[in-house]
Amino acid sequence: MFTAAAIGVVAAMALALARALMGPTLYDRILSVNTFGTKTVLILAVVGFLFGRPEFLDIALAYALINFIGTIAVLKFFKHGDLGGTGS
Amino acid sequence: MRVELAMAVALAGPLAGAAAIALFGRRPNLRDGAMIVASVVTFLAVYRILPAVDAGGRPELFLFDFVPGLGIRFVIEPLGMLFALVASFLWIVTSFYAIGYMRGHGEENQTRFYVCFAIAISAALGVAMSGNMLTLFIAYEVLTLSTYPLVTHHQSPESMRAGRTYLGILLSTSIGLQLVGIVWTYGATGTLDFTPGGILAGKVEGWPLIVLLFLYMYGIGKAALLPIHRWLPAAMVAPTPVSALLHAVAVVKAGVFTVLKVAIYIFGVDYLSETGASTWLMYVAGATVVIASLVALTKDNLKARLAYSTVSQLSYVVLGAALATSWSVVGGAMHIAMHAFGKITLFFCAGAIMVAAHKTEISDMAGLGRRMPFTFAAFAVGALSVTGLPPLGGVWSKWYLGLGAVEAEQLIFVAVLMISSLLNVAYLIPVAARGFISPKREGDPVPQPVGAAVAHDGHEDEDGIREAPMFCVVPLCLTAIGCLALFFAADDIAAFLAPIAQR
Amino acid sequence: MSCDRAVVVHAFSLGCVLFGTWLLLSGHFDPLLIGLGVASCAAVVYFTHRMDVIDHEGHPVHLTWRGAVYWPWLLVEILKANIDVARRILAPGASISPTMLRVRATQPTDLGRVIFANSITLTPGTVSVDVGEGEILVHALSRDGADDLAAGEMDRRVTKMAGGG
Amino acid sequence: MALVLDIASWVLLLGGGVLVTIGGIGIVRFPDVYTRSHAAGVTDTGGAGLILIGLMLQGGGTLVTVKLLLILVFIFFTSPTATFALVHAAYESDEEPLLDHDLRNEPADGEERP
Amino acid sequence: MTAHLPALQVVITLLAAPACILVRGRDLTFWLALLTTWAAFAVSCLLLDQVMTSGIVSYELGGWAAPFGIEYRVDALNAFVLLIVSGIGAIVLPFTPRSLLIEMVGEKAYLFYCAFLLCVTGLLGVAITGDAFNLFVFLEISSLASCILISLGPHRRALTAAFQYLIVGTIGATFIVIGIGLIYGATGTLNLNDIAERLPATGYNRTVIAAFAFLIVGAAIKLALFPLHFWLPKAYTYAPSTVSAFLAATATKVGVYVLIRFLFTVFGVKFSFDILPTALPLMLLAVLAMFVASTVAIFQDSVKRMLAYSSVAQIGYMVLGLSLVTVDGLTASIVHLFNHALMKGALFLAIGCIAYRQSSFRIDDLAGMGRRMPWTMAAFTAGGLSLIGIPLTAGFISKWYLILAALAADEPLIAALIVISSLLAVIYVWRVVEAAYFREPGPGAPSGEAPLALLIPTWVLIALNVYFGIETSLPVGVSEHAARALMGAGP
Amino acid sequence: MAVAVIGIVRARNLFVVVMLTGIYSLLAATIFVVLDAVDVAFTEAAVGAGISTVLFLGTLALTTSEEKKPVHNAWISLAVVAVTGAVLIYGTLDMPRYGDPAAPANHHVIPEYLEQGPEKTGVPNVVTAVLASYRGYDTLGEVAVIFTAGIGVVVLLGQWRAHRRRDERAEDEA
Amino acid sequence: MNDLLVLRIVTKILMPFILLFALYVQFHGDYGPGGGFQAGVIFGAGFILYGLVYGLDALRGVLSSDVLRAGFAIGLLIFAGVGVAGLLLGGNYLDYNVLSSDPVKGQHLGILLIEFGVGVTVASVMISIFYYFAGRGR
Amino acid sequence: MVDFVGLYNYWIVVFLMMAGLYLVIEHGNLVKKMVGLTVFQAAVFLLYITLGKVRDGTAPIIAEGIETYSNPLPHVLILTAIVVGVATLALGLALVVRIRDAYGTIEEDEIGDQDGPAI
Ligand code: NA
Ligand code: NA
Repeated sequence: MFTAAAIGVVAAMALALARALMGPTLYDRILSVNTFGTKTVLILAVVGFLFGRPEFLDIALAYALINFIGTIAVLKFFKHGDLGGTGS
Repeated sequence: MRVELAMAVALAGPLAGAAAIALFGRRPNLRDGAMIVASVVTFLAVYRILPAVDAGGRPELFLFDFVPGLGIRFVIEPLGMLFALVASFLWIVTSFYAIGYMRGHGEENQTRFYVCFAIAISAALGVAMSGNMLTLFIAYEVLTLSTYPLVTHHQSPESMRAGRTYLGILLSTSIGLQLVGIVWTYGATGTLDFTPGGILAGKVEGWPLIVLLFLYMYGIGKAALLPIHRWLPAAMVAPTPVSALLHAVAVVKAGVFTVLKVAIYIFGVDYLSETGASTWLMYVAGATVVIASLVALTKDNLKARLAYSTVSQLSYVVLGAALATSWSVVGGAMHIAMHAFGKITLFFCAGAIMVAAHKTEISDMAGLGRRMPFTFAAFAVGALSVTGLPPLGGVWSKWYLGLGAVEAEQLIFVAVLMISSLLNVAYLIPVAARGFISPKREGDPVPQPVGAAVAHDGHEDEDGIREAPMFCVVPLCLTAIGCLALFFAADDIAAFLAPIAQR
Repeated sequence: MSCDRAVVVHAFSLGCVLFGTWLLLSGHFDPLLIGLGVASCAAVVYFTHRMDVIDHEGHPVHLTWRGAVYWPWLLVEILKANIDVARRILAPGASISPTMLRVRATQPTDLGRVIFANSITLTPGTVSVDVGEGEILVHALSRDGADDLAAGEMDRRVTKMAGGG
Repeated sequence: MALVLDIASWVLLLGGGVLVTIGGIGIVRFPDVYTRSHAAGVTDTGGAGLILIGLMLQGGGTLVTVKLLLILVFIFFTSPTATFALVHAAYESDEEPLLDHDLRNEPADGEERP
Repeated sequence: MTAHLPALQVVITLLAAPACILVRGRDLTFWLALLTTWAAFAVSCLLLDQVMTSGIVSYELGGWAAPFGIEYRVDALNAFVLLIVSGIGAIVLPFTPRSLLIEMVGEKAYLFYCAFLLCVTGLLGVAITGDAFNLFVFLEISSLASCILISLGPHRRALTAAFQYLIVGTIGATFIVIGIGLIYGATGTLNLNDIAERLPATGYNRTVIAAFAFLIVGAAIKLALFPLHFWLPKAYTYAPSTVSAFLAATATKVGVYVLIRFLFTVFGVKFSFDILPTALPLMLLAVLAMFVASTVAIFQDSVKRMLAYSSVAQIGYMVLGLSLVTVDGLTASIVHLFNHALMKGALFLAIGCIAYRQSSFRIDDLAGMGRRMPWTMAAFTAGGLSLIGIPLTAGFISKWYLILAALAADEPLIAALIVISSLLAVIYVWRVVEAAYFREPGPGAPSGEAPLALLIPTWVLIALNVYFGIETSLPVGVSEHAARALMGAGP
Repeated sequence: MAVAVIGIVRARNLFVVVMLTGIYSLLAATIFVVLDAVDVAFTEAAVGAGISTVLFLGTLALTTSEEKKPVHNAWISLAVVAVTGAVLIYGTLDMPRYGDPAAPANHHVIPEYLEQGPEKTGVPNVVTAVLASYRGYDTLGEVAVIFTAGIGVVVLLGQWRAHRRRDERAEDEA
Repeated sequence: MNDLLVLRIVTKILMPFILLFALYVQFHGDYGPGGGFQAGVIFGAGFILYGLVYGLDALRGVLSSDVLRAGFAIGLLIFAGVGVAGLLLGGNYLDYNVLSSDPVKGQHLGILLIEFGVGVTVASVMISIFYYFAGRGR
Repeated sequence: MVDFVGLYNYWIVVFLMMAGLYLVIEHGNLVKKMVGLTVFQAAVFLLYITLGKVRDGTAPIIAEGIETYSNPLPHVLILTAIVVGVATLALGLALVVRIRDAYGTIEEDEIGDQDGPAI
């Protein structure tokens, strides 16, 4: 059953990747990458169970965090052209 | 003074002189005095070694090894003794001459000139006294480098070009060929010490031996074998004392001296003659003798003619080595001294003519002899000595060489020697003859010596040309007398040199 | 600000919450790790204090109880919306009718508005596009979803939860 | 009991897997970034929630469950924030949405509209 | 403490680097850096002495026995390389304060010293370690630090040079990593000595061959073996002169060391040269390096660039020596490793002296410098003579042994090529000498000599060039010892 | 992954490239987890997807985000790459098969790590035990590398007082 | 201003937990994946998030670049210093056994300390790198 | 005949590596070069980790009831290598920024055009 979930997530990852490659706008790509990241978190969680060592969820948690920060950074970059402004 | 100390003084004397010259650079009189003192001291030191060598001693001076068994070593034997004596004695003479010439000509950068000159003499003595091939090589290279600034002294584009030719040929042959030969020798024998009878016997045979001989002979660019002689005429752009130094005292003599050293102490005369490895060299040397003489005939510029004459004469020595008999070797060695005195006389004369009359082309010199009698007389003496006519020293070296050719059963080289003498006559005697005999033609432009106030002594003439300064004339007379003296000293020299030809 | 008593209180309560989280995460209860946990919590409090993020917004413990009503409701809404959007994705042809609208946001505090905006986004089918004073610009996947949102149920519930500030 | 839990978790996992895939399809299928963000939301909320809860049931009362819960909470915090930031940025940069009904100019009064 | 010398060798400078950041003051960091490099030099002297008297020194870091932990393994070869690196560092460092003012910003000085110490640390670490992966780590420390140092050059092209250095260096390092990985896959160990012992059991399969290829190519990139040298001229030309001096004298040497270590110790002579035909390609590349790079050097307008190309050529000599696969050849290589460090260090420091007075390194702009900066140009000339291989200089000793080795290996042609290629060196060195001494200075020529603080280190290196041109027992003795051990002939 | 890589090679917009690199990195990390390298996966996720992306973005913000058409001679590059790849493929032919427990890599030193490591160090995570203790020295080097990079960034991007760049100025004038 | 409102508040809420998570990763590397490096990166990432949302100047107020620069050095010094401590206590360099009377405890202590050193250096380098890249554009 | 099954994973890795290498060598854009380097290195990491995988093994974190663990050593090495990689990346990108400041471009060819002969 873990396998079923894993397959579902992998399929979605492939679709997200496709969108990332297709674009057309940068925001589409950012969205794809973001959702790709979320799916990575899920697949990591599932894989742990799939292979019988589910205790390494710290990685998934870290992923989720990094994914969030990465997305924010990208957006900040696009709105302001740099990463350091206060945004106001 | 112990002999070893004398050797050290002989080597260090010119260097100390160089330092003193540099130190007194701003006070010309003191500077020139220092040079004279250094040259005299050096000669005395060299002379001090003579008795020991004559008595069969081989004084040695060891500095250090950089590879086990191989280092800076000085040993003096008759051949080196002869060269050292010639070089150190002629330095004194040349010093006087150079002072006269440089001052008379108002040359610039005199201090640098004298410093390099002194270093070159030290290097020449180093060559003469070297105890192994490596030491010799180092001294040889120092000699090359220290004479470069002399050749390019005027720093004109022409002299820079000449300097590049000079350095290019000498360095590339010495490093590209000679050094290879040296290393090869070391690789084959494990030593580079000069050893009577040679060190290669039995170690290198057949074709490699010939190749090795080639590496050495063409690696010694200073011996000016065809076709690597080009640097020598090129170097004629230098001031005349330099030419004297190059042709008579140090540079070319160091070359042919090295040729003899290599033939005698590296290859061994007997080994060369047994194997016949040097046969090709005889022909090259013979060809150089004849061809260079022919070229000399075509030159109107006096210094250029003398330069080609030197190329030709040097190959006598090489021929002596190549013939590889006891007579030929002694003859070759003797020719170093004989030619040195003869040729230096000729160059001094050429320089004196330049200083006094500002003439460089032979065709312009007609009738000069009357106004410069000493100069032209000395020129005639030198020319006859170089040609090999009695009662001048040059005859003896040619005689021994001829004997050597006979001994080696290479009669063709007897013929070469004779043809060469004829050619010498053809290109040298007319210069002297024209000076005395040819009347000054009407309408010749009359060059005015720079700043020549009309002096009131006997040699004055209507066009202002007169004998060169005393500093120039006295030395050339001395060397001319030397040529004469050598004729009578020949037996002693031969006896002194005999050990080098011993089996 | 740093002398403010409220800050001290907030900092203390934050420290406690953090330590609880630490224990939950850690699963190791030997003295060393407990000690490190205390030190870590203290360090975090120190840094966050320096960042000046310790206040009622940054550390909304006071919302815990009232949230107990709101969150389950939201979860159910999310589930329903999920099914709806999934259906629209799979439905052949044009199953969507994108709509943009302004929704009134009656929350008096920034925190409240943010919770509202995020709740909108969290619910599939609607996305907050801009948060303004008193209103939120929303993009909805369908007219139905837009209308549901405009009905104001969620707004009221968020205001009720976060309203007290 | 264990069987019930298992079955429940399997259902959740399966449902989650299906939802995630559907979200993926939506991302490919939908016409512009705004609509796609709704599809992404399906993954981030329904898909992630179902799968993580399903896993939690498998994990039982262990540390694993706690961490799964934390992940879920974290996603629920960050996902809408990120999506909002994204859509907002797109909107600000004049990325016009494809709209059937543009009610932007109408006031946000919460009234029923025709 | 003598038991801990190997650890101290690297750790002293490693500790000093962060300390520089904390200390910050320009003079203070200088003295700190100076003190530590000298300490490292002292350690390397003691270490060399220890190795020469009592054989291989092994040190287990962390107390874990090899091959489980990381081992430092010092034999004559790497003790010698350590000596070169720390010695050159110790000599070059006093040069920096005055030079920094001119070529770099004073404000950044403490960062410069920090990077310098890191570079020294990295190079020492590469040389001393007995562990393949540890070698990679320290290689990266050194190459990142060198990259920083290069980027400090006064010209903007220093930046592109540093970038290229970084890219190429990283590719090289990654190749080495791939090689290490393959080797690990084949043998299950990372300890160099252990690999050597376990390799025969693999039957030298295809994995090992591929690993060999990657390691050798990686090392060749790092040591700038022709034709993988393209990064070097730029880097050395645009780096600050002090940095050029240090890197030219040490970095490529360490690269050569790595090559030797892999070829002779790890893979062994039998595999490297008997089973695989490595010697001939290496020899060909070395000869090409000698000739092509020297020829290119002749046509350079910039002295620094000329010296950089000359380095490529000189690396050719080193590789040539080892490609003979004889004790003699290897001895010559190692001797040249040492001597070239001395001469290139001296030459680049002389360039640094020139940089103190003028910013151009074009040969035309050196006209008349012999008179304007007599001591500097005399040092340059002396260094140049050593580069050519004139007797009484260290350079002569190198060539001498190299030629003898070629003859002993029955390669007279190679011996001749060595000599002939020296002629090319004569030409390029002469171009500078001629400009400096036989041309009139231009209108903008500098009017003074470099300060003593710059001249003294330069002349120390020149003096060493002469000293080791005369007294050769140290380099030759150690090299011979090392070469025998490498060839398996016993020390 | 291969798809992502091809995308990277082809994309001209550097921003797209960076995002694809992020995906590539996430995929790599996932594979690391599948291959039991949890620590590596953790690091790769944090670094590849996080720090690297931020770094690239920072760079693009300061430079430009469009790549111009490369004008290099692709054939030479392709040849280099093909040769390198061929050597690698050749090398893999004698490599142990995937997951082979008998592979040399899994013997020799590994049993010590797995069996003795936790006991001797008191750390059940063998990766940590090896990283921090057995091969702690490597890790020290690694910290030094990071330290070096930090210094490098400070040196390169720090706001230093305008300083003399004589040559640059001279060249600009020329 | 309003566009960042959501981000600001969510960041405020999350920040303590991100940092705590980083420290958790730091100190639990012995038992699961993680350790100094990963912790450093996450810790740094937390600060980077803060910088992104609140601006670089605010971040500077929390940690000045001088403090960070000292951080690089201190982390490395902690690591290298533990090695020196091993030397001084009679072991080899980086030998943790001698740090305590019980070798296993010594190992544990040593690992804890060096991981901490790693974390400090990595975090401060990561934040610094962000500083310099983000701070240069303006 | 070589048994190719069980090697395919290496070959995928090789493909990725070569793609990265190609990016580094071929592309004139400095940022893309750095991307290439990242891709190249990540592929190398994969190669290592693949080497360390043991069939039926699990992560090398010792726990009760588990017998087979994958090889921890490659993990350790690659952890270090990743760090080294990111350090290189940071330095390289910092250089790119500076190059852009100095030249106004990050294309190799345009940089080459701007600089005259060597000094
Ligand atoms: Na939504
Ligand atoms: Na760990």
